[in-house]
Amino acid sequence: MNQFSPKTLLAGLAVATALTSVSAALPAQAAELRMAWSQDATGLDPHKQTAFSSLRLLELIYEPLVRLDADLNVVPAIASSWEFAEDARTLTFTIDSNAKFSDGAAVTSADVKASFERLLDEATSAAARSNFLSIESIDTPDDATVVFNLSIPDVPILVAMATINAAVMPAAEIEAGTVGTEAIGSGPFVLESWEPNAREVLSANENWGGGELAIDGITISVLPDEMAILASLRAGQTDFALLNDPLVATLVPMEAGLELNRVGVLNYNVLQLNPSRPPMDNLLVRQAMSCAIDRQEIIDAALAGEGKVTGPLTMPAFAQDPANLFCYEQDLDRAKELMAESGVDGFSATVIAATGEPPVAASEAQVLQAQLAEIGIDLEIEMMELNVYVDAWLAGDFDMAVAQNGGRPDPYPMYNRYFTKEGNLAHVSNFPDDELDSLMKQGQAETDPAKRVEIFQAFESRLAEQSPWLWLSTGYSYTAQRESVSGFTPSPTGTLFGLVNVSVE
Amino acid sequence: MTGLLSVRDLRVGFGQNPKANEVVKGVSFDLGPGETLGIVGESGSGKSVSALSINRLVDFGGGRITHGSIQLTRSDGTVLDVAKADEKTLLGIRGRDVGMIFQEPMTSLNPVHTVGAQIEEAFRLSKGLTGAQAHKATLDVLGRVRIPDAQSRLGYYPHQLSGGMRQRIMIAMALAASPRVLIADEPTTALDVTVQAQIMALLAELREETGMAMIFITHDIGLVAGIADRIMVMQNGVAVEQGETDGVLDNPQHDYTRHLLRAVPHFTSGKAVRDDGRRAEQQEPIVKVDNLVVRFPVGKAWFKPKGAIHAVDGVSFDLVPGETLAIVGESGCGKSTTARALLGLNSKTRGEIVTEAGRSVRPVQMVFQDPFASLNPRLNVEALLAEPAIANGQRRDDALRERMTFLLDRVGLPQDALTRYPHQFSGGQRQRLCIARALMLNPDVVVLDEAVSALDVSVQAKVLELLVDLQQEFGLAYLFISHDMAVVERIAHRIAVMFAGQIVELGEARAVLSDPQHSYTKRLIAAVPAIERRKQRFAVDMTQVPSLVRPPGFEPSPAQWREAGDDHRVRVEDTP
Amino acid sequence: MGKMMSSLFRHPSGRIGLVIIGLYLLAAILGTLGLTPHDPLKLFAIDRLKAPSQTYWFGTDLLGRDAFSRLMVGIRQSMLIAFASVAIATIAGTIIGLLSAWWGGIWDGIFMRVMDVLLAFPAILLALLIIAIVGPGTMTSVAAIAIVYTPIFARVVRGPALSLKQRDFVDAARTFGSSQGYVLTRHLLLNLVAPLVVQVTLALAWALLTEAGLSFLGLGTQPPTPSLGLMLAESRNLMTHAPWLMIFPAVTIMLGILGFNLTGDALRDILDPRTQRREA
Amino acid sequence: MSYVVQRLLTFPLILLGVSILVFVAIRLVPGDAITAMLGTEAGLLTPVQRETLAAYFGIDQPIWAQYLRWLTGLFQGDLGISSIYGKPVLTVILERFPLTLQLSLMSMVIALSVGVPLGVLAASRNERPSDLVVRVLAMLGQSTPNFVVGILIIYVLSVFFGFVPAMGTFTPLFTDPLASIAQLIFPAITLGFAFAASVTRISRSAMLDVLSDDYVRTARSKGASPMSVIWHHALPNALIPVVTLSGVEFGYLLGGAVIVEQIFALPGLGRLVLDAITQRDYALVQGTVLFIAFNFLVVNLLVDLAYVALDPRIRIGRR
Repeated sequence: MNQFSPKTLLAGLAVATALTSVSAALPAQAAELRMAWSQDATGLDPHKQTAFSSLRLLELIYEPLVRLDADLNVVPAIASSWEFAEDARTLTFTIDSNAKFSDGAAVTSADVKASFERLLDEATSAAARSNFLSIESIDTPDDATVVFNLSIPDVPILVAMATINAAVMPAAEIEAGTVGTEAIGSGPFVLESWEPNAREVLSANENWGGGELAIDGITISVLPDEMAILASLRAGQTDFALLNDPLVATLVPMEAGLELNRVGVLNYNVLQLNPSRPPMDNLLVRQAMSCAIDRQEIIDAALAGEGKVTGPLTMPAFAQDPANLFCYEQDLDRAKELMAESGVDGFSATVIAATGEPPVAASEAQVLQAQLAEIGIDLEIEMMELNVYVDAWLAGDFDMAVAQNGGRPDPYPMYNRYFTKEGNLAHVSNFPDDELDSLMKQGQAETDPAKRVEIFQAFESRLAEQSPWLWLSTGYSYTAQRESVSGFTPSPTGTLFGLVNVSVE
Repeated sequence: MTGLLSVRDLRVGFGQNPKANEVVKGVSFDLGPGETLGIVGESGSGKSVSALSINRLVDFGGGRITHGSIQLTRSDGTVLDVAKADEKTLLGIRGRDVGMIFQEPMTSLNPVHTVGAQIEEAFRLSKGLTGAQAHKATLDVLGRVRIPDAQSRLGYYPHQLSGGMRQRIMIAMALAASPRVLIADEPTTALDVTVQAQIMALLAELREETGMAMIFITHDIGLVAGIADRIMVMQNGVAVEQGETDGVLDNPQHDYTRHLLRAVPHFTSGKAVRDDGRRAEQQEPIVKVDNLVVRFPVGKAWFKPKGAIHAVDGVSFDLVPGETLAIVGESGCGKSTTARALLGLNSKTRGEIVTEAGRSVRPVQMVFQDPFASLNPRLNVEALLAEPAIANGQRRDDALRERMTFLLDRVGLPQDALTRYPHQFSGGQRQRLCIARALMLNPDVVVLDEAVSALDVSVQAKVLELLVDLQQEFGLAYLFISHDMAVVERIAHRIAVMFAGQIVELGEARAVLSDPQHSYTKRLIAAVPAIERRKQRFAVDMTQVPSLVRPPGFEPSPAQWREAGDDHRVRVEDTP
Repeated sequence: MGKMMSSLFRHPSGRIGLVIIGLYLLAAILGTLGLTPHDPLKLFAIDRLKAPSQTYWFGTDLLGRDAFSRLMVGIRQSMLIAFASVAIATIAGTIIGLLSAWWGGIWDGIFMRVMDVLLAFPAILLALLIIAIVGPGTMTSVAAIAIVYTPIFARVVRGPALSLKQRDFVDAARTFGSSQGYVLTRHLLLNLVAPLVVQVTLALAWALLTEAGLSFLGLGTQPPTPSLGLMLAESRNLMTHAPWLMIFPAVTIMLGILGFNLTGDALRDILDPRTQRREA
Repeated sequence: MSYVVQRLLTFPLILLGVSILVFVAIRLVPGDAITAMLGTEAGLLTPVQRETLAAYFGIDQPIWAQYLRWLTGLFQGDLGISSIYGKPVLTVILERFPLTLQLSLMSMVIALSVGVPLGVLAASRNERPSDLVVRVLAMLGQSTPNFVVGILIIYVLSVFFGFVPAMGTFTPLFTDPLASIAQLIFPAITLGFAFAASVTRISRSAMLDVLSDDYVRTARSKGASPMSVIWHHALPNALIPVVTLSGVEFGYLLGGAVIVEQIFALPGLGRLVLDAITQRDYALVQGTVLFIAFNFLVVNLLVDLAYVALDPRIRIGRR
């Protein structure tokens, strides 16, 4: 779900410095970090889990071949270096000699091959499988090198590998089938114990290839009510916490002794329309709606100002300034003109949203309802329990849907599922469009980064102009910590990998 | 002799403004040591409130002594004005100087403590006895009140004992503190006649033994004649007459006392029997009951029942139009069950009930004992009276309304009663309402199950007169169920005496009352309090009411009858 | 009915209870008719999270809507849910309780076992499941609360009905041959009014509490129509930002429940047969 | 004791009813375990992938087959495997139950130790100021939603006292009694607040009834002191309705106080079922609901037995 593309793809290739262990000066006595979050992981199998909360935990236990740094550049993880062939149809990785699993065994090419074979095997029902369909075969010339032979030129695959869903696990574990229960990974921490929906205890993994940690373990408590997390931070019972609700996050800076880390994320808030259902099949109506809404006011009201207006592309490398996208400034007169032109003088529809997921969904729906009423659109809000919402969303069974979808560093894996003819979720967007489909295909094959940016910016402009969806804003990921905690670097992907450099007085 | 207790101009009021609504309006009387004062009056006369003022229990009932003094001479000779005493000193006199027993044996003992514990508490409070001493004292006081095998009874709980037994426990508890004066507030009203006789005998005997004074409160002037040295008659909070027992009974001065002595039914062993209806031989009976048996299973329903209560075991009688048959007996003898079986309210196990097709579709109607319970509080009189008619298909039309007003007038109720609700009537008026309702369908037979027992004595008299008039006017047959011999004497043409589910004596009223044959009938009549039998020595005997639970398959021996007169039959008794 | 109202007004706690419920009903009616200081659904974009002031008596919420107007509509919504669910529970519970007491035997067994099943089922979970199946919203809240409360009503009715069945005036009705329907309605039902009325007021208080609880879990009334519970839940994370957003709905809920409880207590004293008998 | 046997016979019947109700209800809820686990990514699954997952969750067979399999397992005490925990459902429940049990017991202790004395005080000082104060307090107690009380407690504690009860996990009583009690004392007060209010009102009205009974008048006529009238004569009789109420309320609490567990972040039964429903862990939902229902029936039976123990009229028949 969270694959990322490098800022400059080929430039990264040249950088192959093996990261030797980074040993910052060790504090005298390594303490234990007490952490809290409101939603707990729902499973331990990195290939199968997709929920944000699960990924946050697994990113500390497992490691993929490569990783993304805070600026979304592909950096080494298990693989110390990698190389794309000229025709981008073979990709070779060299494994870092220090990379070891938590049980001490070294990570070998056999483990990488076994892991990817498990990923591609339909029986595993790995959600990320659709991103690696281009892998034809995997060769392991020696323990330290792995060669991927691709059926078609697939540049974004490297970024796709930089996610925990493509984690490498010991071949032995795969045979034994204990991947879901025994969490043996090569990540910075080892899972000592897990009481679902109550607590996780992690200890530092001495065998970690990335070097010595400043803390000797983390205990994560699950506090479902975020105000309780705030109270716990304030009372010093918790050192570090992950927060979802922007309203609670804005309270942190006001507390003495607490700091808020805030970083823009790639996930985007969107109002998905359903172009297969009249009158939304009429382009003019969709455009009128895009002009009618005031995106900044939605941010100010529903997100308490915690967000910024965005077009379809949320990653800095590709995104255009929203101002020059179609109708990103609220223009009621133009909206009314378009509505008049479309021959539809207002209609009523229902918009679905999931209760509490994201926390601001209900407020967004109500603000949109008020704004769209200005041009005669009578919206009825239907709040749903999360899974009931997902069921309806997957079936495309809605007029409109307030959603928060995951973003990617590379536009291809982000939108190929929705806006390509054979995309898995084409029936969710209900917007088959040849031009968008061909732009997507070109982007996948094009190796020159400058050209890829051009292609995807054209893709973005068309999406804004066609408005199958109304892209609204991107939010932030929040973590709060006490003064005694230092060294954490937040990342746009929302990963907590930054905890490896954290130290506690 | 120095007075033990002298009450001067006592006034007691209730509510926020006690002075405004006084219940006792200036009562004065004296009580010497060892003397017994009988206070007689109907409900609302203030007799109980006066008694409850002597140990100031009236304060807990929301009453306040507004005026007057109660001089009590305590055992150590000091004189205390109870009316002015504070709660702490009152604690001292309650129990030690002034003991008390109450009317309702069912609720006057604490259900969650054993009988023994409650008596020991009395000893602990008054005499400071504890542990073994209190236990021994309790045992011997139980013996004094004639409770058989006292040792095992100690561990019993109140609900395991009969009414009479519980009243003995109450007396034992009062005796524990050997009070100088015992106040008995209608102690036997809730008991059967024979049990009442035993309690009265016990009280007389204990009074001799301890020499304690006693204030005996009752509504039954006959009862007080047997025990009181002096009598005080109260009406509406005022003592209308007071004096030596013989003086008050033989030449009553106040007309209310005369009313109590004459108008109110008193048992005269058959002299006051009705003489208006001779049973003509050839008249066909309107109701015939032949060998009626009613049994209730005991034990688990789906397992084999462990036995059955033989409530009614082979009862036969018949009823001729215009005639009143009274069934008399003590509680548990099966008289009510028989009546209810006649109406189909209890399903009969065996035997036939044959009712001739009379004037109306429902020839047999019933009047219940408790006027409060037999009228639906939520319906007004018109709806109540209309119910029988509607149940049988008549419409609420003018004809029906006309019949209602006619009957209301006939039973002596005001015309505007139709729109009012039951709680706006007195007990007597409500019973008249029930009678009117029973007559709505113009029945041939009316079953009266203890119809007047719940009423005040003077009201009882008026209702009985009404019943007799209605019987003559409409040619009704009455089946009159009662435990009160005085009432039965006034209304019955023929009497059936029931004991343990069987009729033991049946016949013309005068014969049965003046010349009882069966041993139980004799005992029953002997136990009835009567004005002539003053200061009579009651023999204290302890026969218990036999239990009606029989093992499965048990059948009573067939009845043999002995003719003791042309219309007077007696059941032959197995044991002499 | 009039008689009950006048004696209710004389009763000390009854008077306060009636005044509160009166205010509640007034607010609900005005709310329904839209006679509120501001349009409860209109977003005053510039006036977000304003403290109580002249223009906005109870301040404004996160989206800039007037809290006082929303409170009035909220009262209507909560009262609607409370009254509707309790009405259903009363009718269903009374019928089941009455028939089960009147028929007795196996019918009594079957009805009571079904009621036991509903009672044994954890109340809030039964509500969750119903809401999850049908989807949150006003009608589902009503159904959930009604289903959870029906067994309680059935038991409250069955007890007194059993004792009424033994009363003499029911026997008397049998001797007249009154029809089963007549006895059930005129004799049993009419005399069950007292315990029922008391239970209804307590049920209303409980329903308000439950609606608030469901909304807190996000399962009660759905935006944008506010209910008291929803306003409370929405203000949860703004507790320090804007305390007034929590205080006013919380106090209103407490006041409403207090009103119902006070009236319930007063009714119990007035309708209690024991007190009636003493008056006679 | 045949009464107890009779009641026990009804248990299986009721539990069967509950099992059918929960089994059908949870399956009627849209969105199955797959959507619960994968969320929107479930759309990317190929048919083959979806079938393997359905088999893993055991939701591929027809509904009655699933019920039969579950029921037969039930008789051997096997409630099935929870898909969230990967452990037998019974083990998961027994891990979470001590918290709910201890919390319910503590709330009841608080409720009774506060409610009964206040009720008795109010009854003995009927219509005087202290009676009015107690009645208003009890009324307020019953009108406050417990989550408002909870939120306020947490806010006040953390802001003014810089302390907050231990959250996240539960320290069992036997490992560290002090910490365990300290952790649950505030949630117990939150739950006990309304519970105490209703106990106060019930004890007050029960005491008032009993004080107007005849045997209290008899006790006074024996010269019993006001204290012994209240505590020795009146209270034992007034306790019967109090026991019934607190027993039923305790039965409800055993079902887990979802909201209070949510606010105080306590892993009790309430949250266990809520999470199980959210993640569509059918076996866990069914197992927990049955467990809670069973507890409810046992507690009700205990209440009836307490009733019999307290009231000799029921304990010992006529003779």
